[in-house]
Amino acid sequence: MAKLIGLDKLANYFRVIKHNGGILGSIKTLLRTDDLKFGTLVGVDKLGNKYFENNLYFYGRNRWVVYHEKFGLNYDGSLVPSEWYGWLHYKTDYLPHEDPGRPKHKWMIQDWSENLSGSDKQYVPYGTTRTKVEGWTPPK
Amino acid sequence: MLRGPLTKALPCARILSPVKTLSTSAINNEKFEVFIDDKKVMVDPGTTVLQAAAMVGVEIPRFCYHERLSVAGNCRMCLVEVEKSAKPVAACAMPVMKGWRVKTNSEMTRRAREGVMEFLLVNHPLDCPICDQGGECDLQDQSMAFGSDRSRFTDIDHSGKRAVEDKDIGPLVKTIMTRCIHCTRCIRFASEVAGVDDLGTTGRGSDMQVGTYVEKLFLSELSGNVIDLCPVGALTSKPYSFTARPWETRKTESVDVLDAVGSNIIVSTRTGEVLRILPRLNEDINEEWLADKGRFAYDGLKRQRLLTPFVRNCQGQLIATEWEDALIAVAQKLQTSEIAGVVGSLADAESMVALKDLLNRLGSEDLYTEYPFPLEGSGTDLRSSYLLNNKIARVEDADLVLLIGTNPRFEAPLFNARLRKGYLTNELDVGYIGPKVDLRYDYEHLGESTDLIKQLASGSHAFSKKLACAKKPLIVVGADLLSRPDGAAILALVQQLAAKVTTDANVSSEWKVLNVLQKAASQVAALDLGYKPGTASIRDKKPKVLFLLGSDEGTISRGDVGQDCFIIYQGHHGDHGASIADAILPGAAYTEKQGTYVNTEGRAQQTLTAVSPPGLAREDWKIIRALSEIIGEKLPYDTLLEIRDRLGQVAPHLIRYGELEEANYAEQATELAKGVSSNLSSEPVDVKQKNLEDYYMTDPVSRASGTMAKCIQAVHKQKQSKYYEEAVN
Amino acid sequence: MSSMIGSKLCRASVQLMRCQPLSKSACCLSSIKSVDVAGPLDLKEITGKERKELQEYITVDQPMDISLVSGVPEEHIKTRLVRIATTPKNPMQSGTHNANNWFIQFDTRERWENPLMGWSSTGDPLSNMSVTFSNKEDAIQHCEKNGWKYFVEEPKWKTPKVKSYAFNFSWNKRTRTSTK
Amino acid sequence: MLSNLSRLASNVVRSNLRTLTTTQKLNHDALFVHRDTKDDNLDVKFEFTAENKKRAEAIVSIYPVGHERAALLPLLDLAQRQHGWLPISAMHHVADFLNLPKMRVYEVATFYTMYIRKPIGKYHLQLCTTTPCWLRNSDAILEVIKKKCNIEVGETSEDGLFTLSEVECLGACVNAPMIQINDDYYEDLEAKDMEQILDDLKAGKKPAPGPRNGRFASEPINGLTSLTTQPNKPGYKCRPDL
Amino acid sequence: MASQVVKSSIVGTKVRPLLSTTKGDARVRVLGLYKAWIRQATLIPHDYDIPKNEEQVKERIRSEFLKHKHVTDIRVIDMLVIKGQMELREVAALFKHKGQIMSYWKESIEPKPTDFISKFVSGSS
Repeated sequence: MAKLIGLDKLANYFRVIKHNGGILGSIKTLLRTDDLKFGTLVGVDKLGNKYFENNLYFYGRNRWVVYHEKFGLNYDGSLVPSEWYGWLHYKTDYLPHEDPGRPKHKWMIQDWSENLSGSDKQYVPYGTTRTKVEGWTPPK
Repeated sequence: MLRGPLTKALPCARILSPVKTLSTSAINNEKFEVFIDDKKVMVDPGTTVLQAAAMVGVEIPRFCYHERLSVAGNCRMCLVEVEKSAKPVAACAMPVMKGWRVKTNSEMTRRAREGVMEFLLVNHPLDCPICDQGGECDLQDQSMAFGSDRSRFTDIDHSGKRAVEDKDIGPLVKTIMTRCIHCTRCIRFASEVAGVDDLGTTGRGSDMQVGTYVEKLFLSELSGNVIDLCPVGALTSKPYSFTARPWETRKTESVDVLDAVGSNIIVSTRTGEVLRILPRLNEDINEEWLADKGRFAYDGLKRQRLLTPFVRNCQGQLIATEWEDALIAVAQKLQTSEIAGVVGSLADAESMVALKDLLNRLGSEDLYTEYPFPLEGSGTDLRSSYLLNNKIARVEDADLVLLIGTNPRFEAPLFNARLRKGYLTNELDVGYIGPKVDLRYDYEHLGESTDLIKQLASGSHAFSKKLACAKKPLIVVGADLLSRPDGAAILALVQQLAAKVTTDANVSSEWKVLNVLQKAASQVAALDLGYKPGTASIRDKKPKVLFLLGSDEGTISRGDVGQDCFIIYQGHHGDHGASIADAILPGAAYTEKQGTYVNTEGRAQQTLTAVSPPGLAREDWKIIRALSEIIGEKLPYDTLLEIRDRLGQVAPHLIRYGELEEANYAEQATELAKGVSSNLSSEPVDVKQKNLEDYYMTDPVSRASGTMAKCIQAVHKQKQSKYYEEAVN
Repeated sequence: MSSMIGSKLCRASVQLMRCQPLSKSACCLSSIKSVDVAGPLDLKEITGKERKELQEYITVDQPMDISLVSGVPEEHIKTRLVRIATTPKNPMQSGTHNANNWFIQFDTRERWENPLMGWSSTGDPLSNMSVTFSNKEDAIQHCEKNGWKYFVEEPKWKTPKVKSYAFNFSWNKRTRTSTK
Repeated sequence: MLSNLSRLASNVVRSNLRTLTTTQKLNHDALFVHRDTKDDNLDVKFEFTAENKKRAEAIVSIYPVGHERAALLPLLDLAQRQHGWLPISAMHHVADFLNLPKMRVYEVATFYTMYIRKPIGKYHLQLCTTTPCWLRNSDAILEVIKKKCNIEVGETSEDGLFTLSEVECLGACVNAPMIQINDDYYEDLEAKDMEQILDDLKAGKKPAPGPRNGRFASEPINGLTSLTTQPNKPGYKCRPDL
Repeated sequence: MASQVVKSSIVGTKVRPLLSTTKGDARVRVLGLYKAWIRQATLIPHDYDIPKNEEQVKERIRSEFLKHKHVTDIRVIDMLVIKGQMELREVAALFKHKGQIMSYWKESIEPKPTDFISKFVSGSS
């Protein structure tokens, strides 16, 4: 009945607001992520990012990450550590702690590293050409 | 004991009896007809089958035969059928006879070629994919054209293919002797053209090999030519090894400017880089040869280059800048008429005329060349006193040459090759005044004293008689000798001597006895344009601004002009000039611009742009043109054609490319020279380049070249060797 | 231009002439079919006399200049300098098959190098054009027709001197002191 | 037995293995580039003795003025005779003597096999093993030399007296088998003759050259087999009126 | 050096005509083509949705024609007419893209330096 007259939408609306910490919190989330959702917190990674799941949303939107507040607006996809990557991208349905396929040995695990694109440390493809003309440098 | 008449051995008799040896051709000089593939051709007596075929455009394959070397006739590739002859004849060695019918495409000819080809390939490795000659290999081409389509060579179990160990014959020529087909072109070149009898064949039969027998480098100023001569990949270029295939490169026809001969060259480039330099056929200048400096110094074009403008800042440090800043900085300093310009040895005529126009507009007439030349007498007003008047090509017709104060072997190697050619084929005798040097042919050493010229001019020397009885005598004076303080006196004496010889020997008016051998490629053009020779007057004038256009010989130093003089250097290499400059404008080297150069015989030629100037470097005349606009004295030419029109206004012969502008006022020059008052000094006649190691580095390009440095090392190494020997002379 | 090409062009252009501007119809593709055929030169309208005229010659009394219709950008007509010369013999080889053809070559424009791969680039569409001619006059005519400035370099060839195997063994000449 | 087995086994293996097709290494008896060795380097001084110098000058004077280089072959031979073989310094000396480029001398010296460019024994035993000599059992002679001097072909005996070379036909086939020792031909040899010659040479004697079976030259050994009668007088079988 | 403007030496030759045998003939063709273009000009801004109005298009067509007003060679005129006709047909049939039409105005093309100094500084010859 409630479904029929769309009350569940209204209920979800309030759940969303509640989930995001009230009206102010919702505005803040909307500012950061352009999206308002509610769901179950399934885990937090070592960087403090929170992972949510809500199968109410259709496949592809039902798992998401909310980056830690310390990143502010300066977040990007590389902030998801490798152990969470698989779950977030539907490679696996196991959460990292229950996933038997996670690499066990130390040498298999590469630590998270920051994406340096856009910074001065970013990867630049190097030229394979040799300098053909050697310039003269004035003597000091 | 003496079977032959003694007179035959005497040099004088040799000169007088050329009629006897040429008698066969002298008797009947009439042309007769022969038929090449049924095509009629009229030939002179003595023409070989191969040459006759070439006249009707039939090319007979050959390996050992080379137009400019003696006939060897040992490769047998040129076998052709002659009608009514039982066996095929070697076309390169056989003179045609009247009425012969030569068949260059008959069954017998084709079978002969195929057979020769098969034998050559029996001992030739199949390493074309790793061979530097690949793509321009005579053996490759001719085996495609004339060889069999399959091999019968199966003998890998018994004797196998011949293998010969490689030789180390120097830093320029790489040897892979297994590929050698024993055409002996290199041996003949070394012995006939270079005059270095170091190469030969040792052993015989299938063990024969070409080499030096003992451990010895093949060092000659012309050694690079054996690379061209080699029809296979046995002798290849070491600096060029494994860099490119000939079909990948872009070839630009240009002119060599590292000496004053102006050899014609082909610059091979790829991806904006000069990969190698080859000679280009020009019968009037370099035939098919090229001296090693012109051929191998190209790696100097890639080192020590000026890539950006530099301006000295207030800390006295040269700082790389952009063109706008550099031009403005230079233009600010150029607002004065106390400017002097000095052009170096590699400057092109365009930039020289632009510099002259600019400085003239600014009110200065102080334009100098680096190399001095006496200004007394006619000075540089009459071209005949600073040109090699008699043309390079006609040197081989001379029968007596007197060299004064020059070492043509290193100052102009290809001129020396001409002298040697005359010496070999035309019984040319050479007299020499100067320090004893090795010219690679026998000469009569008259001594080192300048007095000798006086004695010759007065006719009191023994050599005067020879000069008087010569039919085509030449006197060649080195430009270095004339740059001495008493150069005017020497020039006057030499002019007198030449006039005397001309009258004594009754030389025809076309034959110019007096010749001056220049060393720098820019000198003749600079003097033609009205530059004053020598930098001595700059030291007296102490200009406020000194504009060096590529002058790197160190004839002028910072101490000569004082600390407050602003020195502008425009050129392409960081050499002496750049090191004393306050502002540096990067120009283009000779492979990077279309420029006009006049060689020592007065022939204007142009270089073509092979690659773009590196970095921010610009063509030289454009820099001066841009500078003039910033100063506010805009020069009226924007394009190459416009500046060449200007060149044509100043000196019309400078834009008649390839043509020789003769200088015909030698008599007047001699008259004017009589007024020369200065005296001869007692200093002996000297030349600067005496030994091979002095040859390699003479200009900013070759000084920057690593290959040239290796050559000098090799010469030193050779001198350590037990098998090193001084000249045969 | 040969008559064949001429008549073909004539025919082609006649058809083109029929194409008239479209009327108000927005659907262009369909309207092509319904082009108004009335043009300045309809094939049907060519009388026998006109046809004959087209087969004959006209006299052009000004210099032939095809630079406007050749498709070469104006920049590459007015600023280029053409060198007319003969191909030099390759000094590395004795064959002369490729030598002695007349060719035209344009002045070298700036080339640069791709900093990543080292490929060389050029902004000059004419740098790779190689056209050979059987003689100098053809080359000059070609340049004049196209409006290019040019200069001619004459080859430096001479007939070879008489040489003989016997020189190697001559009795009293220096040619004997050779390797043979 | 065991060795037979192993031979059999190796044959089986060999016939079932595909041979690697490698180009065989060719070893020539002479090297056509110069390598400094203990005996052959520039420090070895060579100069014609006074006597040989006179000879050399006489040889040179045979040739026309201006064509002295034609004396190159005899002079190299003279140098070889003086030194026993031809070191590089001897070549240089000859080159200087004739005022020739050194390379031209190297070319000649390496071309002819009779110019020996490495040390050699006092007596150069050049045994002909070409077909006629071989048919007349030159192998036996070879064996004798090998055994007696304890050398193989191409080697020099320990006392430095003998160097053995196998040579091709020396043009004395009618007196086969034969050997050339330095300049002399010893012909019609049998094994014992060879032993005799070697013994004599070792003892410092010089055995008489020529045929060893009593022949003077190449005449039939048992007297003439043809031309046994007197030649006919002039006019034989001619018309009487001539 | 051929520093003067190149003048062809091929003058007064007898050639085959392309379309026109007389100058008047050629003139009629050019005017016909011009008219056809001008008629098409009313449609071009609408067809191709370009930020130009009819007047601008007409102005452009006019200047394209005037660019070649010095041409007197009948055959060249004929060829230009043929090319113009082909162009017109392509425009009318919407074979072209908006960008190709806009390239007539060359608004996005950076002009190459023309004076000596700027050519010198930019390094283009």
